[in-house]
Amino acid sequence: MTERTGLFDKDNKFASDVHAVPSENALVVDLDGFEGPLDILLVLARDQKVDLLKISILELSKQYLTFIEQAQKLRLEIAADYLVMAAWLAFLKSRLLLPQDEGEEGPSGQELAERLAFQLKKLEAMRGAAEKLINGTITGRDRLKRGRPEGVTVIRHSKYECSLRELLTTYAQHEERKGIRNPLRLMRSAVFSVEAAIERLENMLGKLPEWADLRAYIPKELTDPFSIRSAEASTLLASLQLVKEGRMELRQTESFGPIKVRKTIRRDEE
Amino acid sequence: MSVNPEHTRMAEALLFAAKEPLDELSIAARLPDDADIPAILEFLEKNYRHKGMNLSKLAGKWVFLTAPDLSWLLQDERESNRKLSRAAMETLAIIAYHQPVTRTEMEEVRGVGLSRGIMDVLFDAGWIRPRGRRRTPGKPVTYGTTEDFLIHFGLDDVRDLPGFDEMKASGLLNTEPNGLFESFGDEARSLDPEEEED
Amino acid sequence: MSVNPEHTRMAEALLFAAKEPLDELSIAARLPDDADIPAILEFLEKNYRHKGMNLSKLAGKWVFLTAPDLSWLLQDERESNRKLSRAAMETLAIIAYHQPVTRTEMEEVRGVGLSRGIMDVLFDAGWIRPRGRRRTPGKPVTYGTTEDFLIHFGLDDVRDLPGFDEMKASGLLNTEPNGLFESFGDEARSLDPEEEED
Repeated sequence: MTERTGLFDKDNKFASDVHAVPSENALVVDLDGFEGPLDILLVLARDQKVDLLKISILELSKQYLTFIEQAQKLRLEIAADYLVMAAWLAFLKSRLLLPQDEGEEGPSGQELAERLAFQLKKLEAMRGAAEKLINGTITGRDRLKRGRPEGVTVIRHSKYECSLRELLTTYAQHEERKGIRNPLRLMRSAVFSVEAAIERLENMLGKLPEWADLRAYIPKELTDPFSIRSAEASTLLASLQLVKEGRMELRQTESFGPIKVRKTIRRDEE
Repeated sequence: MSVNPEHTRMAEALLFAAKEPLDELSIAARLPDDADIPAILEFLEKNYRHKGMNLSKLAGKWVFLTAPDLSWLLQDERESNRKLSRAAMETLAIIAYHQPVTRTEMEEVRGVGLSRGIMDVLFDAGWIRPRGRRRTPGKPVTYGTTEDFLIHFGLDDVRDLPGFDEMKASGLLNTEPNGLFESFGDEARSLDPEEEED
Repeated sequence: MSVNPEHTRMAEALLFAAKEPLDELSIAARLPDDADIPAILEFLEKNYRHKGMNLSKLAGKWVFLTAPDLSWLLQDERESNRKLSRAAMETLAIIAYHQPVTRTEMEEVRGVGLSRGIMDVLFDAGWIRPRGRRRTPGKPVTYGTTEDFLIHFGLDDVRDLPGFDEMKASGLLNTEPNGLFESFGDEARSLDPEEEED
């Protein structure tokens, strides 16, 4: 039961509708298809074929507990919340079966059973609603807009486009990138130091034997203009240092043209 | 019915040319000041009711759409479908019917924690939006549906959701905690969606 | 003229939804075999001759077009919507979350200088406004968001902007925790918006 079909195909049945309902003899227990204990309860409850508000919660509890037992026999991995539900239902069962103690606190077993039934009813209502929405009259599927509108746009209240989601994510990503509570750290990482640039050039130099644009040595992951500027400056300084040390050659054929670098080729290596 | 025929032609042309549904204000802004917009729209709606395309009101805005009974004819023109998982569709329904609704409330209806991808998919589709904050401790953000949601699902208003009034009347849309697992002591707390890591 | 009204509706819907002009053959291919295509098209052409849109024949193919005498109606709507640049979006978000906020503070938060153009764009969009002056040396101007901003983004109150943790919890952000960041929600709000109204 893992098949997921496109929900926008008409008359598509939801996954839950084809669950193998574990009756007495059905030993096929597959927890993967279920979305939590409430989902299983709803599938089991539908088996009683009455209004959910009139189902026997006692019967339902028994069925659920049997279901979990079977799953355990088959040594299926059972998530904790399924077991918690089992424990809770066992507790509810005992409350329903035993006469209520005088002075016992909290709602009675009957009340809890009603609440559970109502909860299931709520889930069922939403499930049905989702199905009705999908099988309703969908714009673009059942009712089409004009195929080639003249290209005239709606009168908008704003000339600029920006959705709330874009605004929120931009800010959050920016904040996260930066780390608002740690401005010193920000400055350290934003400025690409000459030392770091030398180290980077040294590591990469051997790998590029031919003339290569100095810009190729700038870390690719930098995105904000400030960091890129800083990296450009540091890398240039670092290259000058390496040239001075005789480890690198540098050339620029015209003013403001690209700066090319390569590893110094030693005579004895040639 | 006597609407100015020239005004009617203008509204017709506007609605026909627009890429998105138009609200009455936008139509009024283009038409002469004395144009009786509601009457024109009513006239056009009636006029096109039995044609190949109808004038429909979605999310409070007007748009010409092909008649639903002819959809079989137009399969080639359909827009490509967005495929939603059952969980996403169910979450969308919960948001639509319960809005404004908090994340915790959505989780209580489904009885499982919301995986992060779900809300993301719905946001990406442009169907949900943050609506504000609940005035309860922690001031959680509430969510609701967008205009695009209504347009896509062919609704004029949230109240037009299938079965909305009945569900509302029978209390199925209440978002108060069900208090179901409270009496069960500590163990039940692991059901608390808030405890799930994000 | 007696054309089958059901066939007429079909042709109408086809022509309306088509992404390209249609020739008679392609219309005939979709309609029932007994449909009298030329008669239907003649009927439709006449029917729409005085409406807001006309059925026209171009290069042997049929297409609905806005009536030429009404094209002026659509002219000045052709303004294309410009996408807000990332820098502008970021600046707008900072103003929204930190208002009232001075230029220097915005630059501090962004870690880069603000180019002139950015604020101009935001003013032009009608989303920001000067709010007053900070009571610090130099009395710098502070900025905040406008009512148009709230309307555009569908918010009731700037305080409804969700905090970072909340966005994360609802799956709005696909970011890995970096441990650096706690919550800007509180911080942003510690700059009390009422601090100094103009």
